[in-house]
Amino acid sequence: MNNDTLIPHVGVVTDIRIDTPDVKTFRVVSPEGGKVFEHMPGQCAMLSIPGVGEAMFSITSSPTNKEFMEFSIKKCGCLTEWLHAMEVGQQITIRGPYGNAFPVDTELKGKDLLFIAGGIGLAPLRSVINYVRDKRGEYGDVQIVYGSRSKDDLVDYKEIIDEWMADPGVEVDLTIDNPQEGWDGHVGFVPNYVKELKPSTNKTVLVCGPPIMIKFTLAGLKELGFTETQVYTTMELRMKCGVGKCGRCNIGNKYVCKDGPVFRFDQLDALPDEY
Amino acid sequence: MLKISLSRLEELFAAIAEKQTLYIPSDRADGAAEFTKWEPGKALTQKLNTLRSAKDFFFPQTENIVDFKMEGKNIQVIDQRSEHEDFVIFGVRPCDARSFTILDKVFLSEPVDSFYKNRRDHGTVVTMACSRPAETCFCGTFGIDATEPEGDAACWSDGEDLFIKANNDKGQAFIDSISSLLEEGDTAKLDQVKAKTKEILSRLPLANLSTAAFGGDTLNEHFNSEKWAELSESCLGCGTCTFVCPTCQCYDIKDFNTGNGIKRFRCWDSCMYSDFTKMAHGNPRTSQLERFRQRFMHKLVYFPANNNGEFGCVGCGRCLSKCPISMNIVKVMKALEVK
Amino acid sequence: MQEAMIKRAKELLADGSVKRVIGWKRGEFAYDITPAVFESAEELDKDFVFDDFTSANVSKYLVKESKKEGKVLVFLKPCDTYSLNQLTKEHRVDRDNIYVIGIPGGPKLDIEKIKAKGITGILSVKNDNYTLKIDTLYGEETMPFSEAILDKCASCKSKKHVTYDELIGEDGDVLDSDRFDMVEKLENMTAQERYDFWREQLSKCIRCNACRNVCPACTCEKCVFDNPNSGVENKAASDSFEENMFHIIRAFHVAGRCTDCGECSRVCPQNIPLHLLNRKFIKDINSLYGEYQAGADTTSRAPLTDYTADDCEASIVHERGAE
Amino acid sequence: MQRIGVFVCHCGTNIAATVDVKAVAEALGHEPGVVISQDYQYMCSESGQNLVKDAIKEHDLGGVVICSCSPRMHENTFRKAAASAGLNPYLVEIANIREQCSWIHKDIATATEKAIILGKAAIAKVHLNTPLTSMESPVVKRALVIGGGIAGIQTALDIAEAGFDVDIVEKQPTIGGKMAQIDKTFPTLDCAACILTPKMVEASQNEHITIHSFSEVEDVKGFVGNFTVKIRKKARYVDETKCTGCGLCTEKCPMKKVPNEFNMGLDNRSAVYIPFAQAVPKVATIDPNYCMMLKNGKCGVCSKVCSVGAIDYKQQDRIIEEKYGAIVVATGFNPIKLDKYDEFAYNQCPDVVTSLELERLMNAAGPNGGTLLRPSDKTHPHTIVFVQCVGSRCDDSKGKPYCSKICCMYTAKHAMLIREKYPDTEVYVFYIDVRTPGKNFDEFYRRAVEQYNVHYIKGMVGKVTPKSDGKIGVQASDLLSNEQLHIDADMVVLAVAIEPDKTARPLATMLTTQMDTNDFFTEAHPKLRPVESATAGIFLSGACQGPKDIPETVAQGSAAAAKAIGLLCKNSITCNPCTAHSNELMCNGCSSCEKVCPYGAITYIDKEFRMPDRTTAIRRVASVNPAVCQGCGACTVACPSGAMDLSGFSNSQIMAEVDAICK
Amino acid sequence: MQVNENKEFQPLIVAFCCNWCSYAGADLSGTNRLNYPTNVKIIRVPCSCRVNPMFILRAFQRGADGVILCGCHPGDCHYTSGNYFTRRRMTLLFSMLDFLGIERDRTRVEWVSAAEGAKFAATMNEFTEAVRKLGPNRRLEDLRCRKQ
Repeated sequence: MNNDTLIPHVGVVTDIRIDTPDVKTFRVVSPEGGKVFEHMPGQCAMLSIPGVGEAMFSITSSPTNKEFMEFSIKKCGCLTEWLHAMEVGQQITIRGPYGNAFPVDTELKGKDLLFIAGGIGLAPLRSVINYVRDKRGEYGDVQIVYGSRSKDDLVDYKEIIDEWMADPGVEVDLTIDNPQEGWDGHVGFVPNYVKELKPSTNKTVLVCGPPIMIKFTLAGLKELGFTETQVYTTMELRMKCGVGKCGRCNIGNKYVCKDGPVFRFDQLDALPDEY
Repeated sequence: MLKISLSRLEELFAAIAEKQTLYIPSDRADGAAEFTKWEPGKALTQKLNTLRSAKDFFFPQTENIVDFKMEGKNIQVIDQRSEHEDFVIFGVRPCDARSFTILDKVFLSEPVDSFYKNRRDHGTVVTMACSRPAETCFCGTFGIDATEPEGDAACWSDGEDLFIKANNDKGQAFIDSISSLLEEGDTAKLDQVKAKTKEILSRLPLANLSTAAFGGDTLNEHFNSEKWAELSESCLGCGTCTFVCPTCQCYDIKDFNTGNGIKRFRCWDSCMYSDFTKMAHGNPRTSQLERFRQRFMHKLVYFPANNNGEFGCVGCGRCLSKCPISMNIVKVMKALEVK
Repeated sequence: MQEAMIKRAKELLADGSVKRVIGWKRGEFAYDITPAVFESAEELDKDFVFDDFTSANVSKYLVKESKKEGKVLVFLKPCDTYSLNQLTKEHRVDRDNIYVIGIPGGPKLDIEKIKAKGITGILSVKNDNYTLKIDTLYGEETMPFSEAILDKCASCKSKKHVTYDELIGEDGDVLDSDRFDMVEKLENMTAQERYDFWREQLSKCIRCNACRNVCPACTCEKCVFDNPNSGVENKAASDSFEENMFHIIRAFHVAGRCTDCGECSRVCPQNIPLHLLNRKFIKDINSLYGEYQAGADTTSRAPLTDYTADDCEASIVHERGAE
Repeated sequence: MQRIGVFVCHCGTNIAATVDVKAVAEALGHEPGVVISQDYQYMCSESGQNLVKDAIKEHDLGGVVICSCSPRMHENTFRKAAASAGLNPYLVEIANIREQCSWIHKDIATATEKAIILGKAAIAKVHLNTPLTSMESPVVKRALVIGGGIAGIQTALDIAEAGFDVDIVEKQPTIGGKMAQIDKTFPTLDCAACILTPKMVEASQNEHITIHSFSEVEDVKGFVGNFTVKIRKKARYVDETKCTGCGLCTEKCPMKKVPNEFNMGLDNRSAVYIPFAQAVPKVATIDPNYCMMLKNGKCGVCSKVCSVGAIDYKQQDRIIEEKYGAIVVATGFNPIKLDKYDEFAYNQCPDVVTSLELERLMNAAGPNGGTLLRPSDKTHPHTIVFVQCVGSRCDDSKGKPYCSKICCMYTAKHAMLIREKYPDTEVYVFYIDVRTPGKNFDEFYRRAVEQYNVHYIKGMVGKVTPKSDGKIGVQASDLLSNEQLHIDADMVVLAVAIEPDKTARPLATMLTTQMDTNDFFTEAHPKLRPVESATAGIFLSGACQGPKDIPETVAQGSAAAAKAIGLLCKNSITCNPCTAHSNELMCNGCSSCEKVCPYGAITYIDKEFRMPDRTTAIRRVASVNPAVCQGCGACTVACPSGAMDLSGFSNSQIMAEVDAICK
Repeated sequence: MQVNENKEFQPLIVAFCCNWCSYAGADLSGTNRLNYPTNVKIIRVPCSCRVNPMFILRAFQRGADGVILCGCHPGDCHYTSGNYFTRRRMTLLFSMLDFLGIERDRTRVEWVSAAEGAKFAATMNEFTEAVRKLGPNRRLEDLRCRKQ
């Protein structure tokens, strides 16, 4: 009998990185070594500890990474608490990849890219950022605006400093919500920071973060002259099957797990206001 | 057309059951009809339709997906699937036969659901045309002709004989397997029965119910209708409509710890349930209005939007007779079609 | 009766004593009546109905409706008033925000019983001096009214309204009913027979939750069966155990609180006689701890939150006659 | 997933002889979450505890399971050890593999298997344990003593001595209790009044003691350290603050035919009365059942004669409310009613008396001024028969199953006193056994037999029949000589069983303390905590806990005082953190839990909530006072929605244990 | 010598014991070395009234063949009234299980005081035998949990 997407693979957690007080990044490989499956930036996978739960997480590593997949996971419920309690060597189950991806090979190709992320919202974008960095020649300028509550809540801080900022073709603008000792960077909310930075409107924008941040960022972008067709985001809803069949993650007739999670804002606008 | 005398039904069933498991609708102790495994002596019901739909055959209420064994840090994934045995469902009504087409669009679209496909591949659907539709029937609304059923093979009764015809190869193979019992028969009387049924169908109280006001392009209009509040206000939020519905296919995936391993199973779920879309951080459909709207929008708008205009309802009328508070898709359609 | 009810409802809406009316709304057919909230005279005139099919107990809607702004008028049959009292006792409704008009009770009709006679294509049902004249697509049919009575009405326990603000029509009395007959019959069977009986019944359950969601005693903010942390959460019976468990726990949770309104059995799409489980508890409570009718008042202590020092021991179950 | 350490105790050979402890440690080491599993000779020893402490630190344990003796034995030991290593003490669970495994099983294989299962259950539970923190609750530095007999007085005096305020609530108009009615005390034969009344006076004069006489406890709320008690001060129609106790009113009161309860109804008193000369407080009380002024408004003599204007016919019962940190119950005893003992002719013949009546008959302040006379004809009795165990040690429903304990000694005292004062009197004592344990008790009894020639006869009195000549026929059997005896007696004295006061049962309900089937208060532990009730902050003094003589009563009174003082000395007390708590989001506010809570720990509040559908609603929800809750869990089952759960014994924890056991 | 080769059915008995009386009673039977079968596994609860009918069903689901609930004697509850509620709850629950055709002898309530070690052991012996006679729990088990 053919493989069924509902039947998961086993993955081994080979590395656990503590990013922030409530975010950890898990490195997952197949028990035989290597990646469990291939994916495109923006796609997700269903991770599970049998008996505890199963949930959808975006794959934060870039497809260009040929050795492993990574998941940055924020502690916010029963399953994530278990995941956070794991130790290296623990096996989990994993199935996917699910959903569409950011159109890295089509619409984004050759474009100047502006990434805007808040908090754990960096996780899905990190996959794209590293993908683009690895295929630097295929894209235009890369600007990353990233903010969080505090310095300690910036996910992937080390990678940002050591790799992204060191990358000559990448501009990184960090901000935190409130002043903090040891922080001499920008202070303020992401949407305002974006407005202050006045990015050029020929950029294509990829935004991810808390709903309220997305809302104000989009408004700010529009003020700056961006149109909705230039802005992409990625969504999260209750998902069970991951393949658009179980019936819960739809917004209107679109299933987030299958037709999403990546949407362009003009597409979202056509859908009923259910999220 | 090939036929067999109704008096020889038992013989026919015995012949089918000899080769594969046969399910027929028959009366149970409380008078309701349900599909049961045929055994000698079990008679076909005289009821119009079964209380539950026939979707269980392909999409059972609960089914094991996969087992896990946990040992220390290790997980063993145990695929429990095996080829399903061949079976025949005899006497499926035209509405329920159409529901399989609808379910196919969900489960057989990529990625194919192997559990559903396994059962579907091994099941032969033998339908039975209607001759005494009930007041709750409105299959015609969805373009179903109750006198010309779909399915792998179709049957008709003219009161004396059972006529049978294949609709596809699987149906033909089925007929071939019982051909020794069949003989060629005259359909003149059957045509009269069909004509009479058609006449009754045209007089059904819901005969004029139309889907004209619905479909994929009516999304925003209906989604934002003010009528949902009134329609949904007495909804109990139970899953009766969902579970008797032949096309509802929402499911949940759950784990059960047996003490010696984890069984992952899937079971029917209902979008009417308050925790259907609940997740760790919030619930996008918190009110019964939103959940109620989802169910009917799905059948009347979203499904056709994604499936070339095909609606997610077959007009079997089960929800009409089973809803504890008698709210149903007909009332919803009639309320929404008024501008 | 229907006219009198509409008239009174309109008066109370007009003089501002109530803001909303809970009653029944006519449907597509003769029998498919939906409980509804009416807010204007026009709505009442258009859709309000009270007839032989208005059997739904609307008291549970008061949990939500009585907490809204403005008083709500509700028409309650005698059996429904027990439910309201029980809800009042458990602080689930705001009784001060409810105006109850007591209306005569059944017997109400069960469309399933008419259909069970093979009558189909039903276009109208008329009660002609206790003979039902049923117009169908296949000609007119008749049957005695008495044979189409809802089970819950056939074993009616009371025609007395235990709470009301005004009455339309006469008040009745508590009745001597034969409602425990079937329970007794089962008690007299052997354990194997009882087991077989319930296995056949409960295996029909499709866990649609209609019984729970219609039950006026099941008003929990979060039902244990929906709560992943309760340890008994379950959505569909994967094993016969789960079929049993759901119904045992549900019956236990409403034990001493169930007014025996009969809605659970009425709405069960699989015709499971669920009320027998509740009645078993009621019968046991009556015989072991003294007669108790949930909802008869709003102050008495429920049997399971009460005790006496000389209650019988649990071993009484073992000492009972038939095995 | 917690990191769990498992420690299996050998308990010398107590466990290791029947359970293969190494195998248990090995098997449990494979359970999920277990990072260390080891066995040790004596886990409770200091080095055993150190093993646990070190492992907690070394392995960063989040839970500890000790497979050892009963948790009733060493749970606290290991909790303390964990706490000292920085682990919350409530993350320790005990698997009882000694009392409930090794000691009851013989087969090593099956016992080991069972021990492993018990260990797994404890591991399953500890995975779900949550750190619990005990609450501190302040202590009101005031005690209440209920009952003003010698037990209550002694307790109050001792507590006052330690400098704490203490109130005595006495339902009679005076304190003193039964001891005030007693003539002489055994084994010293000193006068009861002479030793009691100074204590009564001392109590009344102590600045720390407040006496609420003629008062009863009406309601008790709260919990250890913080009780709120309502006391009903019954109307005595005399202003206590004005009355000087001169007694003029009692002399002048025209209604003099009231049975005098102090003298056991053997004489009469007036309607306005002072129970006895040394009463404390010495204040008159009007008996409304007999006072003509109160009954029909005609009389008013007492009011006229009272020079200080203390009489107040309009006085009403008053309810006062006080807060206390500790409560001592000293409700005492009463002789049982003899209605069911027709064979002793008590109701027919006035010369058949109870021992307490005899005390009054022999007392100088009694009806006969201390001369022993038959109540019927006021003649000297010459033959007196004492019947022992009337209603005590009964196996039928008429009497009490227990020994009343004091009867043997007071009967010896009575017999001796009578023989001493009236040597011409023959005294017979019918007994089943003579029980005289106690300092100088047996010597005392032997004196009665040997020195005073009291006739002790082992046997039961079958029937007592009043005769027409005034004699009383006593039919009895002598079990030693095996013959039937017929004695013509002048008086028969019944050593009647004693029982707890009738007010004790309702009081126990108010105090939520336990009682045995005889209505004696149950001590927290029969040996180790004999003066505490199981309910924290409630102590037991005197005969309310069981039959006692005076020295025992006084000793227990002081012991209860010591316990109460121990409590009052603390500024705050640590509460049991294993209490119930309600998940407000799931609570229906239905009041089921409140109805089954024996402590009144649950109240309801109307609270505003943000509902899931983004509206706000005011909902009635239960709220548990953790300082009051004792953690029984009755509410958790009464709650239909499962909103109520119990810390330390949560639904999920218990189900995890069930699962592990049934695996 | 052969080790016990007796193949008789070994029922699994779950005993819920209240902390104050019955658990102490069980301890006492241990202290006095009074034997009862290893089939009995005790779960400590603060009071018999803590035992939710769900726990009893859970035990049966997971493979218990008998469930016994032990508490203080009525009137002696450490919490005054807990066991009175237990008594009503369990009477009704057991009656319902009986009504559903579940064997009566699979469930029991017994009052065992802290002093009744002998009674505890005797009760467990007796109950285990009664359940052994009934054979495995088949009417209220969950097949998924059946041990292979």
